[in-house]
Amino acid sequence: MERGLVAPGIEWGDLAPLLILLAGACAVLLCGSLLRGWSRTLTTSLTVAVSVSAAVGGAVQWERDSTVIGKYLVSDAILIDRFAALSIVLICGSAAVVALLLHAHLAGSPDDGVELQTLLLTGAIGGIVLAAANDLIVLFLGLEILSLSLYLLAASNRRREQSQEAGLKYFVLGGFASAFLLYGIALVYGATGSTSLDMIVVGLSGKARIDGSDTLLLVGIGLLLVGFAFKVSAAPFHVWTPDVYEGSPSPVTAFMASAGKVAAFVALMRVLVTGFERRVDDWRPAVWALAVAAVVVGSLMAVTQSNVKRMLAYSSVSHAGFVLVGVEAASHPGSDGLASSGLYLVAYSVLVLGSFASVMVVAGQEDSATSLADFAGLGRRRPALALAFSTLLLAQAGVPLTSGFVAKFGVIKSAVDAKSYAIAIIAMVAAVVGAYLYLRIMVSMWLDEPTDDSRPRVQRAVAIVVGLAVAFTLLVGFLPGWLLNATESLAR
Amino acid sequence: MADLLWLIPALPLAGFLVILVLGRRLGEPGAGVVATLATASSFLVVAATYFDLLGRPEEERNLVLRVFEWVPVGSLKVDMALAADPLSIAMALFVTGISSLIHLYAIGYMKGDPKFPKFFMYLNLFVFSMLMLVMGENLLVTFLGWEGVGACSYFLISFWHDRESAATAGKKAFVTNRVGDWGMMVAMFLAFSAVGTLSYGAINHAAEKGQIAAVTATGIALMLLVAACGKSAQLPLYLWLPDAMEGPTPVSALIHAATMVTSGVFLLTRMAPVLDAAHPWATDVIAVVGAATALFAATIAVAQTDIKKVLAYSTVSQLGFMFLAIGSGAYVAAVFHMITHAFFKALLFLGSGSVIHGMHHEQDMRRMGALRKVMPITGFTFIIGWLAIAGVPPFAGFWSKDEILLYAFANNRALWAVGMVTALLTAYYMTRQVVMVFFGEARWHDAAAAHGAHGDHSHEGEPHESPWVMTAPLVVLAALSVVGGGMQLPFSKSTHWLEHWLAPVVHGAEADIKGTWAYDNKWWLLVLAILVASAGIAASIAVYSRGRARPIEPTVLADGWRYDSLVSAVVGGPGRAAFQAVADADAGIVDGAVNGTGRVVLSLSGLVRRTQTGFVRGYAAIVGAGAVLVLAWFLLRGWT
Amino acid sequence: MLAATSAPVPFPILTALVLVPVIGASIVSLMSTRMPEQVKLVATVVSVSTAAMSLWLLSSFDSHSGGFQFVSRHEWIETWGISWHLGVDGIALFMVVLTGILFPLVILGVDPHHDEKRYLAWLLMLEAGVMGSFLSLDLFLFFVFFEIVLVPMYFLIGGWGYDKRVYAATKFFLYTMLGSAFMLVGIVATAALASRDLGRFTFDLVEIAERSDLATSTGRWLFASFAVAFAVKVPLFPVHTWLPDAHTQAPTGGSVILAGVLLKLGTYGFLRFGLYLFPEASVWARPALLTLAVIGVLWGAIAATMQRDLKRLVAYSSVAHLGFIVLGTFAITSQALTGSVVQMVNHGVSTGALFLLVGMIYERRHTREIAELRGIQSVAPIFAAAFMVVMLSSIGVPGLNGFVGEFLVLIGSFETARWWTVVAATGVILAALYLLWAYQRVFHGPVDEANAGFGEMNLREGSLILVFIGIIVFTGLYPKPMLERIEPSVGRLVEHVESRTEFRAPAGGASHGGGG
Amino acid sequence: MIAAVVPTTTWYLVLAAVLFGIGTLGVMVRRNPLVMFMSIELMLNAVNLSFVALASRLGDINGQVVVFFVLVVAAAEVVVGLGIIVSIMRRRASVTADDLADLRG
Repeated sequence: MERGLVAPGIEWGDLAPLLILLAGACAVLLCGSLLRGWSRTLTTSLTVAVSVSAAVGGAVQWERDSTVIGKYLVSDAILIDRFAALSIVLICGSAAVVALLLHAHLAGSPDDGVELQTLLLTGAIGGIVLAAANDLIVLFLGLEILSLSLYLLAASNRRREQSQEAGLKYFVLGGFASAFLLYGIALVYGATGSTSLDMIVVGLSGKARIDGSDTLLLVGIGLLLVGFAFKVSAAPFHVWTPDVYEGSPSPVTAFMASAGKVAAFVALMRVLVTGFERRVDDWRPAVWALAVAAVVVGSLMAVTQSNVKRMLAYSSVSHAGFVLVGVEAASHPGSDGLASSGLYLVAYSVLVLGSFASVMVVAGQEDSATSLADFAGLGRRRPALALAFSTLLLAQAGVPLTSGFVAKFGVIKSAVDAKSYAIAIIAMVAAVVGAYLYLRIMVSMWLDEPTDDSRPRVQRAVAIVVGLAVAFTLLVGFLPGWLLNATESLAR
Repeated sequence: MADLLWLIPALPLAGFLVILVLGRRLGEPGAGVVATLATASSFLVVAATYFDLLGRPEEERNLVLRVFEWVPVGSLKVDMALAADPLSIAMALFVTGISSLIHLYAIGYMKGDPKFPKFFMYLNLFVFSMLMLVMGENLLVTFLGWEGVGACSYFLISFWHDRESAATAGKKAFVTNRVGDWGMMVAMFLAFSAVGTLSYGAINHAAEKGQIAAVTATGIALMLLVAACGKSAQLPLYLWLPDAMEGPTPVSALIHAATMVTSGVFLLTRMAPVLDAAHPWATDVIAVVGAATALFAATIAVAQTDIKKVLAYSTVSQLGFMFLAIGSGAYVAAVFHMITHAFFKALLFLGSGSVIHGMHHEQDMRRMGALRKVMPITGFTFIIGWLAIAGVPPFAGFWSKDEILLYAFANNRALWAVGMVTALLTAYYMTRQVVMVFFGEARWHDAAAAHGAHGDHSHEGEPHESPWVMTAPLVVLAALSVVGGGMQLPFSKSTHWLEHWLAPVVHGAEADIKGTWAYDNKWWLLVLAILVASAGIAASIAVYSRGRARPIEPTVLADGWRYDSLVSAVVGGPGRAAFQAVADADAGIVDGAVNGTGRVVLSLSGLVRRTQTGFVRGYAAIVGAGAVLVLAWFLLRGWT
Repeated sequence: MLAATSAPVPFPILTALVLVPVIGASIVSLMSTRMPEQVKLVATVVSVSTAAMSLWLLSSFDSHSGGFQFVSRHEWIETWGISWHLGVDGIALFMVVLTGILFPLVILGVDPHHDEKRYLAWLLMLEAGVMGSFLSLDLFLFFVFFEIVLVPMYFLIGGWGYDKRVYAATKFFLYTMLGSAFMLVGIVATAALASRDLGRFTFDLVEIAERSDLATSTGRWLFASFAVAFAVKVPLFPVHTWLPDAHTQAPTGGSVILAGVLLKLGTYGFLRFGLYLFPEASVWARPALLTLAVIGVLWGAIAATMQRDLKRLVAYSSVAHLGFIVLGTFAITSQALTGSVVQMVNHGVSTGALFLLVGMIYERRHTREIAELRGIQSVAPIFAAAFMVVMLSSIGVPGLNGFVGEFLVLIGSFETARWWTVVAATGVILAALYLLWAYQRVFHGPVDEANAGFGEMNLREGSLILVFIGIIVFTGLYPKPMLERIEPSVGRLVEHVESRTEFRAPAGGASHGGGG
Repeated sequence: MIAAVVPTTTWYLVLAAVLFGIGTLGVMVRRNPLVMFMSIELMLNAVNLSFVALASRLGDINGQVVVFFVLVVAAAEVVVGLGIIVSIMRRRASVTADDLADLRG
C-alpha cells in the first residue's frame, strides 16, 4: 500500500481475442483510409479474418478452461470463464457474419464500408468486455464501447432518414439507460465498498443485511436491473427495440439482436446470479415480472405488425423474455437455468442472424422493402430463400426438430425443474400467440400472390450466411446432444 | 342337418350377390327368376329342417350352427351362429314360403320397371336379413338381421326415389325404426351386464332360473317393447308404416304386412322367459300398447280411401292384436295370429296390388267398384282374404284372433272389450273395402278419364285381370287363408298342433288359464266373436252397398287423428328450431369464444401498440415508469 | 417383463416406417417440377412400400402378447435422458396400419390440381410424423412428432384448400399448438417428478409409467396438462370448433388424412399417455371426460343435422364419432377399450371414404352446398350405391365395420358408465337422421338440369372406393383378426389401471350374474 | 445562537439523487435533442457526484477514479451524439425529437 501504485499484471495471451479485434479495427481503419485502391472486398475479408481468428481464440479459451472456474485477468477486472469464452465465440462469429452482410448491404453504394467494419469490430470488443467484465466499472466501459459503436452503426445509412432516426432514438435512450446502470453501480459501490464482483460477493457473504446501506444496495441492484433490462430489451424497457431494429440497416440490426443481446445477457447473469447470489430472493420476483412482461408484450405486440423487421424486433423481445425465464430458474438453488439460458442465446443468435440476412435480401437495395406485402409470393419468386426463411421462422416459433425448439424446451425444463410452473406455462402460451406472427409471414410468402414478379437478388455472401444458419438450426434440432453437453458446463 | 343350416340364409344371399354382380346381364325376367329360385330353394331347406326336427324328440329339437366367432372380446363372446328350433323354423317356414310366392308375384308386378333387377336384389337381401333375424342364435345376430331388414325396407320404400314422397317415407321408416333399435341395443346391454352373454338360450335359461333380478328383467322387457314398437309399428312409433305404402305393393305385402313387421312380436316371444321374470306390470304395458294400437289403427282404417292405406292401418291393428296376445301371455296365440295374418294380409296386399296393376296404378277406392267381373280371380281370392281377416269361421283369421281374445278375457276384461270393438271395426272396414272395390257400380271409367286428363297411362283405361304369375300366388295364399286356422284348433288338446310344436321353446298353453271364467266359457266367447264379426259386416254392407245410412268417415279419422301431422309439426317446428339453435350456438358461442379470443388478442395488441408513439420522450417516460416500478419493488424489500 | 416384452428384431421395421416417408419426402422435394409423373411415381412407391411394411408388421405381429413389440431403442439426447424409443402394441398396430393404408390411397386417388410436387412432399412428411407419433414410447419423442405434424398439415390446408383456407389453417395450427403448450410443460414436469422415483432423468414412457408413482394431486395436474392437448386434438366438445373449418377448407386428401389419422392422435394419446401414464388421474377425471364425450356425441350429431355444407356435415359427424371413442376410452373395460380402438380405425375408413366421395361430388359440381345437389342417384346409381354403403357403415349398421366398434364401445361402457351410455346410444338415432336426410336431399328426388350431367364414377374412383368398401365389409363381418390382436394390449392396460387404482372393470355379467 | 450545520455524505447523495431526477425529467419532457442530451449529461454527473461522495465516505480511492472513466465516456458520447444530430441537421434545418417519429406503432 505504501509502495503506492502498482501496474496490474496483464496476461496478453489470454487477452488475445480482444487484442486481435483491436488491432484488426485499427488495421481496417488505417488501410481503408490510407491505402490507394483498397477495395471493399479487402475490407470485408480483413474484418472477417480478424473476427474469425478472434472467435478461434475464444474457442481455444473455451477448450482450455475445462475447469470451469475461469481465469482472472488484469487484476481481476476481467474474468474469462466458459461464459465469457462462449460469448467471445458468439460475438466474434456474429461480427464475421455481419461483416459479410454489410458487404452485401453496401453493394452498389460508393461507401467502401471501412467505418462500418471498424465500428463493427469495436462493437465486438465492447461486447466481449461487457460479457467478460468482472468489475462493474469495466462492465460499464464495455457497455459503452458496444453501445457507442451500435449508435453509429444504426445511423450509418445516410440514404435512409429512418436509419438516422433510429440512431438518434437509440442514442438518447441508450444514454438514458446507461445513466441508470451507472447510478446503480455507484449505489452498489456505496453499499458494498467495491465495484469488483468478487469483492461484492465477499462483502455480501458475511451478513444477511448491510447495516444502514441495505436500501442503498437494493436500489442499486434495481437500477442495474433497469440498465440491463433496457439492453436486453425486456418489457417495458423494450420501447426502443422496434424502432431501432426497423430503422437500422438490416446487418446492423442483426448484430444488435445477436451480439448485443448475448453480451448484455451474459453480463446480466454474471452480475445477478454470481454477484448478487446472496440476494436472489430480492431480485428473483423482479426478474420474474420482467420475463413475463417480455414474453407477453413481445408476442402480443408482434401479431398486429405489418413490417417484417418490426415483427422480428418484437419477437426478439419475447425471446429475451424466454432467456429471462432461464435466469429466473437459475435463481433457484441447484438449477441449470444458466445453461439453458446460454443454450437459448446460442440458438437465438444464429436464428436471428439468418432471419435478418433473409430479410435483407428482400429489403433490396434501399434496405426498405420490408413490409409483409414485399414478402408476398416469395415462395414462387425465390423458393430456396423462402424455404430457408420459413425454417428459421418455424424455429423461432419453437417447432420441434429445430434449434428453436431445443432452446425453448431447455428453458422450460429448467423452469419446471425449479418448480416455476406458472412462468413456464405463461411463456408457452405467449409463444403460441407469438407463433401467429411467424405464420403470417409464411402465409404471405407461400400463399399470397406475388405483388410483382421481381426476383430479389441473393448475393453469395448472404446465401452463405443463410445456408449456415439453416444448417445449424437443423443440426441442433436433430442432434442437440453436443451443444447441450457444451452449455451444460455453463451452470458451474 | 345342423351343418346345412347355413344354406337357409346363404341361398338368398347368393341370389343377392349374383344379381348384384350380373344383374344388368340377367335383366328381366332373369333376375326375378334367380331371386325366386333362391328363395324357393331356401324354403325347401327350411322344410327339410322342419321335418328333421319333427323326427327328433322334443327336447332335441334345437340345432345350433356356429358359423364363426363374430365379436369375441374378453368375457363377451358372440358367434355368428344360427339356431333351428321350433320357433325359428316356424318363422322361417312362412317367411321363406310367403317370400317365394311374393317373389313370383313381383315378376309380374314389376314388369317393365327399369330397375327390375335391383328390385329383386333388394328382395333377396331382405329375405337373407329376415332369416338371420329369425334364426339368430343370439341377440346380436338377430340385431344384424333386424337392422338388415330395416335397411332393405328403406331401400324398397324409396325404391322409386325420384318421388320425393317415397324418399321421405323411406327415411322416415329408417329413422323411426332407429328409435326401436336404440331400445334393442339397451336391452342387449342390460342382458349382457346381467348374464354376461347374448345368446338366447343362456339368457332365457337364466331368466327361468330366476338369476335375473326382476328390475333388470323389467328393464329388458320394456326396452324390447320399445324395439318391437319400432319394428312392428305400434303406438307411438307406428307412423312410418302407413307412409311405407309408397313402396311397390309386393314390398308392402312382404315386408310391411307378412314378415318384417312381425319381427317385433317374434323378438318378444323369443325372450318370453325374461318377460315372465319381469314385474307383472311390464307385460300389462305390452298388452295395453297392443290393445290401444289395435283400436286406434282400426278407427283410422274406417275412413281411408286409398286401397293400400286401409290394409296398412289394418296391419297395424292386427299387430296390435299380437301385442295384446303377448301381453296376455298368449305367446302361441301371438305366433299363430302372426302366421295366419301373414297368409291373409299378404293375400290382401297382393290382391290390392293386382287391382292397382289392373287399374293402371289407381289406388283410390272411390274410383273402383264392380271389379270382381273384370278380374275374377283377384276378386275371389280377395274376398277369401276378407273373410279371413274379418273373423268369419272357418277361415284362418277367426281362430287365431279368437284365441287371442280368449286370453285377453282371462287376463284383463277391459282389454278384451277393446279387442272386441276392434274386431267389429275390422269386419266393418274390410267389408267396406271389398264393397267399394269389387261390388257396387263401376266408377273406374271416369277414373280412366281422369287419368287421361292427368296425361299418364294414356292407353285404354279398361281394368284387366293380372297374368298368372300374379294370380297363382293369390290362389295359393287364398288356400292357406282358408285352411291356415287348422294348425291350432281349440276343440281339444290334441288339436293344438302349433302349441305342441312350439312347446319346447314357447310355453303359454291354454293350461295356463285353466280355471279362469274365460277358459270355462270359451265357447260363449267364440259365439260372441262370430256375432260381432257378422254385425260389423252387416253394418258395413248396409252402409256401403245398400246405402241405408250415410258413411261415417270424419276427416279426423281420415288423417289418422292428426297424430302424424302433429308429430311432423313438432319435429318440423320446435324440434327443428332446437336443432338449429344448437347449430347456431356452436357457431356463435362455442366457436365465437374461440374467434373472440383471437379478436381480443388482436385488439389488445392494437391497444398496446398505442404506447409505441414514436416520440423519444414518450419512450423515455415509459422507461422511467418501468424504472420506478422496479425501484418501488426493491425499496419495498428494503423496508421490510 | 413389464416393459418391452419382445426382443428387438434384426430389421428396425419401426424406424423404417418413420424414415422411409421422410426420405421419400426429401427425394420428392429435390426432384424437378418439370417431370410430374416421375415425382408422383416416387411418392407412390414410397407410400406403397410404407404400407407394405405396415402390413408386414400386421402379419408378423404376435397376437398373444399385449406388450410392446419390435421395440427399437437408441439414445438420442443423453443429457436429457431422451431416447429414440419406438414400439408397437395391439393399440398402436392398427393406427399404424391405418396410416400406412390411407396415405397411398390418398396419393393415388386424389388430385391436388396444382404444385403436385410440394403437395406430395408435405404429404409424405405428414405420414412420417403420424407414424412417429403412433410408435413413440418416449414422451419427448412423442411430443416432437405430435407437434411436427402440424407443419405439413398447415401447409396442406393453406396451400391446397378452398377459399377460407388460410383462416382455417391458422386456426388449426394455433388451436392445436395451444393445447400442446400445456402438454409440453406437463411432459417436462412428469419427467422431472418421475426422476425422483427412477433415480435418473428420463422421458421414457414405459419406465415412467411402470416404475414411478406420482403423488395423487400431482398426477392429476399432469394428466390435465396432457388432457388439454388431446382434447383439442380429438376434438372433444367444447374445443372442437377448429375441426369443421379445417375439414371444410382442407383439400380432399387433407380432409381424409385429417379425419383418418390426425384426430386419432388425440384419442390414441388418451389411451397411451392418459390411461397408461396417469391411471389414477384418468379414473378421477372419468366423470368429466365421459360427460364431455357424451355431449360431443349429441352436440356433433345435432349440429351435423343442420349443416348446409355436405363436407361440414361429415366434419361434425366426426365430432360425434370421436365422442364415442372417448366414451369407450374412459369406460375402461376391455370391451369398451377394444371398441374404441376398432372405432378409431373404422372412423378413419368410413369418414375417410365419405370425404373422398364428397370430394368427388365437388370435382363434378364445384359445390358442396346440399341445396345445390339433387336426384344424383338417378344419374349416377353406382356412385350413389357406394355413398350408401359408406354412409350405412358410418351410421353403424351391423354387418359393416362401423357397428362393431360402436357396439363394443357401448356394451362395454354400459358396465361402468351406465347412464352415459344410455344417453350416448341415442346418438345412433341422430346419426341415421342427419346422414339419411342429407342423402335424401343429395341423391333422391327428381334430378334437376344442374345435376343432370353428374358423371358416373370412373374406374380410378371406383377402384379407390372399392378398397374402402372392402375393408368396411370385411371388418364388419369378420372383425376377429383385429379384435384378437387388440385385446391383449387392452387387457394389459385395464390391468395396469386396476393395479394402480381402486377402479375395477366388471367382467361382463360376472358382477351382476345371478344377481337376485 | 444557531448550531453550525455539518453537511454529511447523505446530503450529497440526496443532492445527486435530485440532480439525477431532474435529468431524467429533462429527457422525458424536452423535445430538443440537444437539451435531452444535456439532461443525460446531467444524470451522468449526478452519478459522478454520488461516486465521489460514497468514495469519501468509504475512504476508498476507486470511487473517485471511476469519475474519470465516466467523464471520458461522457465525452465520447458527446462526440457520437453530436455526430448523429449534426448529420440529421444536415437534412432538415430545425429539428425536434418529435419530428423524428416516422418509426412508430
